Amino acid sequence: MTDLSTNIGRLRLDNPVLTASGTFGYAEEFADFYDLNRLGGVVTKTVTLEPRPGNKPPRICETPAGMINSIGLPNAGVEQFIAQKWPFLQQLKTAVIVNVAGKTPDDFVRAVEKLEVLQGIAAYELNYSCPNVKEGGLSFSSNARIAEQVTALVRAVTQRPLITKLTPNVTSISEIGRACEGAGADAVSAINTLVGMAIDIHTRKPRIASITGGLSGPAIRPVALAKVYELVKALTIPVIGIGGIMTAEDALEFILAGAAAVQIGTANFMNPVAALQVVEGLQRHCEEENILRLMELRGAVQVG
Amino acid sequence: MTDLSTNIGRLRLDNPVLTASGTFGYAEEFADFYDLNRLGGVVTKTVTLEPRPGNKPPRICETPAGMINSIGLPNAGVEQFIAQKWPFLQQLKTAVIVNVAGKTPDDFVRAVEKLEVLQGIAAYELNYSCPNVKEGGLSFSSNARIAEQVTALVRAVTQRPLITKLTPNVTSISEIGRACEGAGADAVSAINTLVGMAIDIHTRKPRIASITGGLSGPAIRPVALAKVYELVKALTIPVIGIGGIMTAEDALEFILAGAAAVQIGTANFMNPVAALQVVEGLQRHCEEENILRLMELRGAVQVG
Amino acid sequence: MSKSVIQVPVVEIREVAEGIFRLTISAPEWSRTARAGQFVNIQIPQRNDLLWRRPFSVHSVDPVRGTLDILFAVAGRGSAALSEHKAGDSLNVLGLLGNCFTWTADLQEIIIAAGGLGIAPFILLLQQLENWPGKKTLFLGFRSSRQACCMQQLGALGAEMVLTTEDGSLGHRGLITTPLDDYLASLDKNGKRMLFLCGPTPMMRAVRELTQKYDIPAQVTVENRMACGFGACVGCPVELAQPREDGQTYMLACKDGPVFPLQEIVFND
Amino acid sequence: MSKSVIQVPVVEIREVAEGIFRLTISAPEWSRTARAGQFVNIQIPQRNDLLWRRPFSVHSVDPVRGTLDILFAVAGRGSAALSEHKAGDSLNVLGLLGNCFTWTADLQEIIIAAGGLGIAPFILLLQQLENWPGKKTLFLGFRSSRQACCMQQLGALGAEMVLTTEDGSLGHRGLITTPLDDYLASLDKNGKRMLFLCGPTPMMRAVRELTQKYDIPAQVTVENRMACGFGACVGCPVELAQPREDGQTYMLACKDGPVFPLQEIVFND
Ligand SMILES: Cc1cc2nc3c(=O)[nH]c(=O)nc-3n(C[C@H](O)[C@H](O)[C@H](O)COP(=O)(O)OP(=O)(O)OC[C@H]3O[C@@H](n4cnc5c(N)ncnc54)[C@H](O)[C@@H]3O)c2cc1C
Ligand SMILES: Cc1cc2nc3c(=O)[nH]c(=O)nc-3n(C[C@H](O)[C@H](O)[C@H](O)COP(=O)(O)OP(=O)(O)OC[C@H]3O[C@@H](n4cnc5c(N)ncnc54)[C@H](O)[C@@H]3O)c2cc1C
Ligand SMILES: Cc1cc2nc3c(=O)[nH]c(=O)nc-3n(C[C@H](O)[C@H](O)[C@H](O)COP(=O)(O)O)c2cc1C
Ligand SMILES: Cc1cc2nc3c(=O)[nH]c(=O)nc-3n(C[C@H](O)[C@H](O)[C@H](O)COP(=O)(O)O)c2cc1C
Ligand code: FES
Ligand code: FES
Repeated sequence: MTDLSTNIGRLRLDNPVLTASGTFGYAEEFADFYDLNRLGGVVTKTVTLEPRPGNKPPRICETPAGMINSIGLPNAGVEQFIAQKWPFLQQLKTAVIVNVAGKTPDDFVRAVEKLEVLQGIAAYELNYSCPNVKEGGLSFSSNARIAEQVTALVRAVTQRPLITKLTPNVTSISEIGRACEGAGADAVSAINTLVGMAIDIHTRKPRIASITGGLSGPAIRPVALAKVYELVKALTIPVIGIGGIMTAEDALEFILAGAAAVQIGTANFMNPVAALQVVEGLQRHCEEENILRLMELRGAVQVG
Repeated sequence: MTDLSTNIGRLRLDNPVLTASGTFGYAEEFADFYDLNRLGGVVTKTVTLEPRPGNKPPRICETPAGMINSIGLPNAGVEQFIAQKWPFLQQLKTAVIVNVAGKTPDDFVRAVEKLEVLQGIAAYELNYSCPNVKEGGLSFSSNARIAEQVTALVRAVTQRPLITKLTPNVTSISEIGRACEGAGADAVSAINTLVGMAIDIHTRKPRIASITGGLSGPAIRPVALAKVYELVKALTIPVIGIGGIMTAEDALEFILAGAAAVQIGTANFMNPVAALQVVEGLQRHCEEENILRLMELRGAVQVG
Repeated sequence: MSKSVIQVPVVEIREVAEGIFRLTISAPEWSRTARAGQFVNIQIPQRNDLLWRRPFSVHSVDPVRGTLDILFAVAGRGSAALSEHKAGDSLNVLGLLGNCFTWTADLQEIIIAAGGLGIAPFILLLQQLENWPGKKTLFLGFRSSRQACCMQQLGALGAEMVLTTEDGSLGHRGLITTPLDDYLASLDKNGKRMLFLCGPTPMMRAVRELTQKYDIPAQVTVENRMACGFGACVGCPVELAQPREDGQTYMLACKDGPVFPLQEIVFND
Repeated sequence: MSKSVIQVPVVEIREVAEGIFRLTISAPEWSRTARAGQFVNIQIPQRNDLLWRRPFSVHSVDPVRGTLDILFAVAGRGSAALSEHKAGDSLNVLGLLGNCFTWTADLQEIIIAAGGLGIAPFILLLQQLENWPGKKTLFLGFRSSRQACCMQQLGALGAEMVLTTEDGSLGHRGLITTPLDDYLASLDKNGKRMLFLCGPTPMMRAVRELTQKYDIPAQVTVENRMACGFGACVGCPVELAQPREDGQTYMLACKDGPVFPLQEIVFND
């Protein structure tokens, strides 16, 4: 039997396949389709301190081999998360990673403090892509100094593994990654969506009410892979690869580039069993190629 | 008859459809397929001061709704350009824009100085994406200060319209755009390719010899449109939209977002008559919608 | 009912009116359990550039043959590719999704208002209502006779029918809202009735006004853009006219709907 | 010859060996002008996610019917989709592209070495050579008889043929290079000969060694990845063993090739 396990810092996963935040609900939505415990883990939809209604429709549109979304992180707030969503998540035997966002550094800290009482959270993933009103609309993730600050503040209130999720919309993702590493992050995950836009030429309106949104799906996979490869070279902590992964073959590209795990996002919409099929495909690939430990392939890309 | 004309600063074009540098050779390659004078203009492959051999193969690979290239700006140098390529280009009645790159600011200046002797160059497009060895591999285009400096130096040696071509691989493209505007650029064009990567999981080698390359094609269109929209809001000089434009409908998205012209890139490979079909499609659209001047649509996107 | 993804053969496909197709798939379980208003989400295999599945209402079922029909118009790239399928081709279908039209036992009459393809879910509804004792009245409008469909099926399903076409080529000339207005005006105020609605947005707006004017409770099915169809992407919000008690201002078309009380929602486009 | 894009019907498509198809298109002009080594670049309409056209050598022509054939293996997504075409389907084809095999009037013999699908361009070559007075010798290797094709066509084209399969299921057992080595060794040193080669990279390497050993001039056709096929993307470089006089180190497979002097180029993969 092939060993698919991997480690994200102190966190051991049975296999490297996670689901990406915001594309897997709070896992319950997928329970009809397969046994969720076959995943390496699930990452929840973003939880914020206060409830958020989400953005005006239309929130989504289809683009070539991709989609744009501007959902606006709707959620009932961390207290309702604990009351309504945690009971289901708690039953899972697979790793449950809670994704947290906030408008201010303090929002992050207070949300995590509330989550600390829950038994069984495997790790936190900090989503820095929420626009920060104070800093003039710049997202936390595009400024190394702020990313560092938030990471350090959250680090101070929890012992649990901390993953910081990075945006690709920056000149140097590794600069931000290094800042997070320096501030005590156990891993980084990348990438969040690329800023994108589409216009309906007939109505002359943007296809997304918020004008621009986040581009995801296979279209962005090459960008994601380049960013992951850059981060792997620049950091010593593990990198979790995200972006347009539809199949086990796609996941293998990220592992070969050095990712310790991957997240499946947009693929879950098209194919609700996509993440499970990636697990199965990785298993099959290892068997066919006589690979005993999948993680032997980590970083095995042959350059030069 | 609909008026498709547009102005890029002092440069008047019969229609807003240009071809993107590096995807249309020196125009001669397309002469078999249609009358090149039906285009708004052509942008040449990048010309550099000294000859360049180009990168090792493989230089290209296909990705979902896109492709990665790392051609390496092979060209015979500005003197051979003048001797071998200019005679054909000079005959064209459409605008000929010469795309120039260099490793140092001085390279740009000296290449442009040599081109100044030619009669009939409609404009220069400065390609800042060539890696700058001196500045530690950073491309000119990701640093506002250097972009400003190069633009100002070239501005000092020519009266001709100057277009600076911007990379999307930065935190703030409008910051770079503003620097170029401040230094005397007549227009900006955006976007150049996104940094991308792909790995062949069977050979475990990067699909491109230079490991990463530039992602282009429909996959990047939403990113390009968002960047163009950002630039249009931030600048007063015209913006030329580039990125994944395959059809007249795609071109209209950029014009609605505020682009004064567009460039057709990757589409030329799939469909050698793509650029002509965009011209024809824009014409048809105007006739169907009773639009007398296409540029009435410029920036007509309805937001809010 | 648990949701699932099935790979099923196309049993039959027919162009039943201009640009309108009825596609029959084999789906024994769903043919017994589907409720009017529910939908399926179909992968378009020919179009690998189309990321999303395409949602279609369950149109009718045949539990004996174990088949399920959808009725669809060629509206764009995905539906065009779907229309080129042949019997025997295999389709990847996600279902059954969404909620359904509901009614209480004490109703006297169900009034259906359907515009064009809006008829799609109501054949199944009338199948479900076959032995229902109350009155069933169907107001059905098409642009012209060329788009008219389902006439034969409707004949057998025992609803009183008022038919209009915009060009007068079939039934009354004009919009469905005119005879509907007259009909609602003619009803006694005390009867218990429910109106079910499906059609283009301008029609939904107009019928909403009528139901307000005559104070008739109504349910409508919406057709938002959907990336997933089962609540995972949160991309298909329907705005509530009044925030709920818990403060929520949006519901999800795919999960909380696609059927909503007509008065409770806002049409955004 | 000017290049053009044509929209043409598929006249015929046949699986001529395991996973190998011959596809005939209507192309009257090209059927008269195509030269062996040239290729066409075909859009794959079913696969909108595939950006690039797919290049295939001209396999044979029928100037009387006005048709042109390609011979192709199902190697991946595009060729798989192409193989599902039926007679009457329409294809968008870009051609004629590339250079061709060339020879001088004073040759005594043309030796052809083809591995597997490498036979594709040589049927047209033998058609061109039909009335050529010199000797034509064909060395043809397949993995096994299941992949063997073109036997019938070859029979009529008047070349002496040496056939090998790796498993011995047809012709001699082993690689084509063994009988080729023997044959080249047996030739007198003074005759004017030319070798034309097409096949997988290991075979091209091995044959290059033989042509060096026996000092026989040779031309080879290469199959680089191509985004455009006509010199626009500069994505298909072939490395030169020696830089040219003007300093150039690369040629373009699609424009300067796909046929190159075997000794002058480097195989990169
Ligand atoms: C719950 C539900 C049930 C539906 N039932 C039916 C049905 O029974 N019969 C039927 O013919 N259609 C039905 N539709 C609409 C159908 O899903 C769309 O017509 C179809 O997805 C269009 O896909 P396309 O690829 O052909 O068009 P595209 O090429 O994607 O788009 C063509 C045009 O249609 C618009 N469009 C695309 N998708 C949708 C959508 N989901 N809703 C509204 N507009 C859209 C686009 O913005 C564009 O303007 C239903 C939709 C939903 C959400
Ligand atoms: C000038 C020229 C002439 C050719 N003539 C023939 C011919 O007569 N018959 C024939 O069967 N094939 C021929 N080929 C090869 C043919 O073009 C490829 O097999 C085809 O493009 C593969 O497309 P696909 O979508 O099926 O495979 P993909 O799914 O794109 O790829 C499958 C595998 O093939 C590799 N590949 C893809 N494209 C090429 C390419 N252009 N060259 C080499 N490897 C590639 C990929 O890297 C991958 O490993 C020719 C190629 C060239 C450049
Ligand atoms: C509809 C949608 C909603 C998303 N919501 C969130 C979110 O709430 N929090 C977050 O960190 N990322 C969110 N993302 C980003 C994804 O987690 C992921 O980083 C991105 O989509 C790239 O991966 P993919 O191409 O596999 O989808 C969302 C993405 C999509 C498409
Ligand atoms: C094969 C290839 C070569 C290119 N070469 C150049 C170049 O020499 N100079 C340049 O400024 N841009 C070059 N580009 C970038 C294009 O001009 C264009 O900015 C980019 O491809 C985005 O447009 P598209 O998606 O329409 O191709 C090249 C792009 C491709 C695909
Ligand atoms: S379509 Fe995804 S939540 Fe409704
Ligand atoms: S394939 Fe584009 S230059 Fe050869």
